[in-house]
Amino acid sequence: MATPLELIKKKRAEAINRVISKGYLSTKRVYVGMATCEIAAGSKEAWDVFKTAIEQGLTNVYLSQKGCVGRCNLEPTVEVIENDRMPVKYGKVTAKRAQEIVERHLKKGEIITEWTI
Amino acid sequence: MNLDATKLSELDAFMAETAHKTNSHSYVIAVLHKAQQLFGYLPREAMDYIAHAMNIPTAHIWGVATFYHFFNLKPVGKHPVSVCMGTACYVKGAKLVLDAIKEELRITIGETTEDGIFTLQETRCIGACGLAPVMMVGDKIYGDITPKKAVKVLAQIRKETV
Amino acid sequence: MDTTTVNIIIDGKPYAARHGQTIMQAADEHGFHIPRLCYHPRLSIEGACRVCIVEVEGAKNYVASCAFPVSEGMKIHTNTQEIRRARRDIVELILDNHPDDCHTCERDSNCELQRLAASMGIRNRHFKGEKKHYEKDLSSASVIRDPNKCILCQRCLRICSEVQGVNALSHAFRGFQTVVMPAYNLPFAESVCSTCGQCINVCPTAAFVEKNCTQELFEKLNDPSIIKVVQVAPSVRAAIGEAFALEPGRNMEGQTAAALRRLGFDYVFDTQFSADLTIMEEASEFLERFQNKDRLPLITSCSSAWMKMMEQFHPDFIPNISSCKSPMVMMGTLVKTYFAEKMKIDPAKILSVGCMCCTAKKYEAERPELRVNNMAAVDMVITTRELAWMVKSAGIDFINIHPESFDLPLGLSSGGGAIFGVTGGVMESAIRTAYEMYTGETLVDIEIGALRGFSGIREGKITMDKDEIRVAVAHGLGNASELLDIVRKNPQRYHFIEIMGCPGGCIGGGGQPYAGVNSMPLDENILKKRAEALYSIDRAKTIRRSLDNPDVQRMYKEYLGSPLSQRAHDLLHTHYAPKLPQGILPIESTVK
Amino acid sequence: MAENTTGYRYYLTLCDGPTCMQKASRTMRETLERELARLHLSDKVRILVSGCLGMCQKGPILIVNPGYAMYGRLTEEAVVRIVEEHLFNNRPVLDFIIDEDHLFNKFYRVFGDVNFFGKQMRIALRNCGVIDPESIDDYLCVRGYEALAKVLSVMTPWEVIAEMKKSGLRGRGGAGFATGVKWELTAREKSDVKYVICNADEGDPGAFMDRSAIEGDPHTVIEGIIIGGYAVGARNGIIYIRAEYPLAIKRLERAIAAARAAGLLGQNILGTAFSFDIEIRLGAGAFVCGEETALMHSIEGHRGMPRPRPPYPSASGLFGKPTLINNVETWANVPVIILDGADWFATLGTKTSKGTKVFALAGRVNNTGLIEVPMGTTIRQIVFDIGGGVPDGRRFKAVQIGGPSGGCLPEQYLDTQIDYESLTQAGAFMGSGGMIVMDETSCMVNIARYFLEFTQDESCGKCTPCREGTKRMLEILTRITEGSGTAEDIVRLERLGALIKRASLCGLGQSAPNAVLSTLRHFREEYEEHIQHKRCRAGVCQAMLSYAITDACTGCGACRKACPVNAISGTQKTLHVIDQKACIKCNNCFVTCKFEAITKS
Repeated sequence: MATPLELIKKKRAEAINRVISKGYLSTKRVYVGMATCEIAAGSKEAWDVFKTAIEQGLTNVYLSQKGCVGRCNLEPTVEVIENDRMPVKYGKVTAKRAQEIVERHLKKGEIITEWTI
Repeated sequence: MNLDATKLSELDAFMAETAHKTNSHSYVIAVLHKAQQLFGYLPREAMDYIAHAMNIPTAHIWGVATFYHFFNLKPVGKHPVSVCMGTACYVKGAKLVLDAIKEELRITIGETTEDGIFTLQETRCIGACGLAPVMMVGDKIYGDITPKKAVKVLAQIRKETV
Repeated sequence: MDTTTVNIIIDGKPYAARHGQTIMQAADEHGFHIPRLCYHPRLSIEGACRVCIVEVEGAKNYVASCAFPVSEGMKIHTNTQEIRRARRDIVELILDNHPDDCHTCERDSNCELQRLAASMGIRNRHFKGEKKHYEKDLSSASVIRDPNKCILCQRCLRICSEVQGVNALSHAFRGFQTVVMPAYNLPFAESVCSTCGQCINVCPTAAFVEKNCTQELFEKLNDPSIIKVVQVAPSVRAAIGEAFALEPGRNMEGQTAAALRRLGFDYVFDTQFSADLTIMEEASEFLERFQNKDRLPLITSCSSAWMKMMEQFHPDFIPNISSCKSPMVMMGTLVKTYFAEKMKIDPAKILSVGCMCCTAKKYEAERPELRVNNMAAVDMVITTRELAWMVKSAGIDFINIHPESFDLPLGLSSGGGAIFGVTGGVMESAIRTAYEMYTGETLVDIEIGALRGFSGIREGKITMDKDEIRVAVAHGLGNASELLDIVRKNPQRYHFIEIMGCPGGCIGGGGQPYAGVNSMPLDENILKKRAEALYSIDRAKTIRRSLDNPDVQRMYKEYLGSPLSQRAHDLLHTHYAPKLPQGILPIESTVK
Repeated sequence: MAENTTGYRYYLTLCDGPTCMQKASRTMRETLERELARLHLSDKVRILVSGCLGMCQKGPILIVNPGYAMYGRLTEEAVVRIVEEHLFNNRPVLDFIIDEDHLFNKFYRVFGDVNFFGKQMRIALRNCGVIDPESIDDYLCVRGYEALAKVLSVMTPWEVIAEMKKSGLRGRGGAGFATGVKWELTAREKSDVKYVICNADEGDPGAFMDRSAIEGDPHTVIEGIIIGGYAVGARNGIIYIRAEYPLAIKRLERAIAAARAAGLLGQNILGTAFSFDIEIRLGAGAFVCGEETALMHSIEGHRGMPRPRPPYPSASGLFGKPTLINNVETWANVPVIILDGADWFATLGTKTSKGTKVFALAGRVNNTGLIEVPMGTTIRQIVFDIGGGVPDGRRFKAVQIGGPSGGCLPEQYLDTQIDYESLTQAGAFMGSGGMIVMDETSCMVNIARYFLEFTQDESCGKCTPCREGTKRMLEILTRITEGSGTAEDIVRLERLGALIKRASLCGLGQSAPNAVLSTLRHFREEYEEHIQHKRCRAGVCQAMLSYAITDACTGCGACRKACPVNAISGTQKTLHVIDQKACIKCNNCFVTCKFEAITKS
């Protein structure tokens, strides 16, 4: 019989596969902070913008929520991770800013430096 | 006052879930939470009902309900208004905001406006310290609030409600 | 019990303690009386007042000696300058939120807080500030609740829940706003309170007191147009001496009768007489049910706190309850009927006063179903405490007064009437009489040891002819509820049950004198002495069975006919009905 | 503050822990700087120095981001090659890369926010802001539940306890009782039923560590609790959490359900004989329920009032059964300790305090937020390096640590290290980790009053010193801030403070006077000023202020209109005047004036 360690390794492998099948290897991974504080600051609205964009055909983007990293005064925060590039973290991402991030960063690859943390 | 039968049966169902658990009496706080969720506050009739259903003396239920600040013993307005008095908010002037609201609504903490629209509450840190000072109306959080902004928001809500 | 010895050092000297003892228990045994306030030996440990703090070497903070267990080598300091000062500051803090009205307070000179403050030597007040302010609750017929006097020691709610099982009280709110109150802050009269008055007994201050009617009574005693009749319950004579600083257990029957006459009563009767009458009726009722195989067990009804509790908490037992009125009400009824007729007095002119060990009797006296010819059977009830105060107030030398007898025809009693005041006494009396009624023979061994003592529930057996009668006794309402649970599970287990609402029976009633300087309220040793006073009255009597009381016999012959006759039924029996709010009996450990 | 993350091509993190230092990490830095300059990379590469990364045996350590390449056992020659090949030619040097699968280090992969995060070290919060908290898959990907599997596969309960003891982990909720010892005491009790409780009743005003940890990574807490249950022989776990945290509750519920579905909770966990389950119980708004005996009373359905100890929960706790209680942060450390080892964990921090501590940094500081730093970090590093110092060019005055139970430390304590003993000695308290920075606009008397008002309001009312004493202290402080204090009031405060501290029943009462006592100790002159000169130097205590209008007034009339009591007069475009007698010091004019023409003194 499999030991718990063997079992958990199997579970991890399965989990990785599931995450990948959800599009984790997409070129751009977008993480939206969704803790109470972030939501209070408006991250739900930002999330909706990204979600809508994907539903409307934005491809190669993996959208996920995440907890609070602790940058209270800059919330809501959104992080964009691309392979081989320094991760970019945006602060105070309102719905409007989110829309621009979609247009400029996700679609055109431009890093909007004035909003980065 | 007669309690709404549908809500009561929902409460019954909730109590039935806890009844078979070990130490089932200990779920009284959870049941009170449920009752408040259903009735908006804890009517005496509801507490009485729970006391008899759970076989817990009424004085004890009363003692528990009055101990915890989360429980409302009086009906609450349509829009509960709370100002966060956590340290971050306090340092950034939450007290002034609270005073302005008190004056605007002509009620003090724990009271409900005559028209039943607002109930004023004081709350501990809600964890939105980055937005301090913070006011909550219902579930919605208003950050970086000033006395003036607060009054304006409330006026707007009142207009929409009436 | 763990008897391992633990060596401890108190104030620099070695002593032996037992494993599992608290510091306070160990210190008590060696002559250190650490000041205390919320502690009560009958109740759970709260550690709330912090008056009993001591220093323990190695502990960062002071420890509450009532709660902290001793351990090997423990070094305890009970009397350093620092700890004295800390205790003094704590008591001062209590005083700072307490009305400064000692001179006009009911508990003046009888107050544990006052004594404590005196022993602390508080001469200045440093921390004065806002005091709480609440309305007194005057709604109850028996007990007045004054939260302003409350120091939140929690004894009242502990006795109400842990000993009485009534749970009429709880803390409400918290912090500085904490108040002890009934559910929903409703008037006490609308609560499940049984009016037993044990909260008064254990309260260290005057947060609970009886509804005092001494001034009203004084006024009536001065009214020449009224015929003033009083009756005295058995337990009053066994305890009233304590209010005059006599040692507990002195029988003050004669002095009480004499003092009542000095106070202005025209007739002084003995509730023990009507106790004998109660036995005649109750024993007959029992035998009738037993022979007819009616509903059993029969449960006694003389304790009025128990009756109120029964109607609210145990209405399913109403068919089991003896229909006999309590001895006090039987007496009151006879005063306004038999006695009035005999003396050719207009009963409306009679003031019938009960002098009782009990606060619940005040409530009982107001029950509408107990009225007789549209008059109250008992117009007014005063407690032992109130009587003692009246005697003092009237300037009567209670201790040296020449003892006098009760008036006839309602003043002669058997020993069986006397022991009504102690738990088990009614049952013992009833058996003495029922045995003879049933078998036609006299019971030789008249003292029934199994029914005596203070354990919460006691059982006994007696064989009458060939029939075995199984009886049980419970005292304290908590034990009563426990006993009824046994009956619910096994209805055939007993034939006859005696229940008394207060610990120890009436001798521990809610109207008895406050504890003296060196004792705790409801101290079991004092209860034992009061009980012994009643047992010795019984032993001293030649007539020890109720049915041998010649005045009782005469009354049946002249007036009532026989026990359970129509007239007896009209005058001496009553009925019960479920009462609201319905009481809730929690299953163990749901209340703290 | 916004750091331009794209200005640098690489970020290097150089371990500066004592062992690495010894192993010449300082000379490494010099070499590094020299080599970078040689290849003209100095302005393209940013060097950060971190606290000990806990991999001392492989030190000195250098981490290159992005990409998270970790180089170990650095030599000068290695540094030269890393600069040339990796930083210049963009090709990692495989020879020196150490393959460390440490759990905590996940964090550095993601965050380029170096000023804020550079000095931090995330163990408890390692996954917060990194993974999707509502996905057990995400958690499994980062070695989630591997610690549990390890414990169940190769460790006996006693070995787990030994590991916890060896790690030196102490309770993160307050006084810092040794966690392993607590586990051992509970494990030793013989009982058919035992409980394991996670205290998530975080109630400090301005503290939200637990909420963040649960919202960001609920599975870590759950995994910790299960391991605790295994170690002490319990089958029942309870998470007691504030009802005010609906999202955290929801995430916990989801996480528990997911763990059950994955066979990680419930009967026969991971196919072993060990069964364990967790239920959530809600608090209802009572700060005192953070105290363990009060918390247990609350779970039992009673008023949350503490009781005297002993008996301790380990002997007689919830429902009278042996009970182990730890707080959220403590539990979150457990899986890391099991996987990365107690030896590693014990290298972090100071002699008496191991590992890291989470703080909620708030108040007058540029970067407010939630941080996790190694024990031993100084307050100065937190306030100035991580927090970015005091805004608006104001002067730092004090830092309040430990919430209502803690104390205020002045400037001269800035170099105090974060550990249990140092903080207590200085007059503060680790507490659950609130940290509030104050500048010259904060009045220390008012701050003390604020915290006391909180504890007074939250006092359960059971014991006399806390119930009555804090009320009197609050009255005295209120008088002082209102200008009617007397010299004896300070003596009274000290006398009451000492009494409440030593005579109260529970930790809430015992620590309630700390805010007052610490400010009296460090800022006594402010109290004296309030009393003797009726002066509040911070300009906070309204009663002592007087408002005046300066020449900067343009006569716009805005203040006149804002004044609720018509205390301001003046015609349009002329200097306005405040009637001092009528003024109620509401501050409205001060806020209203656009020209800074109103002063308060």
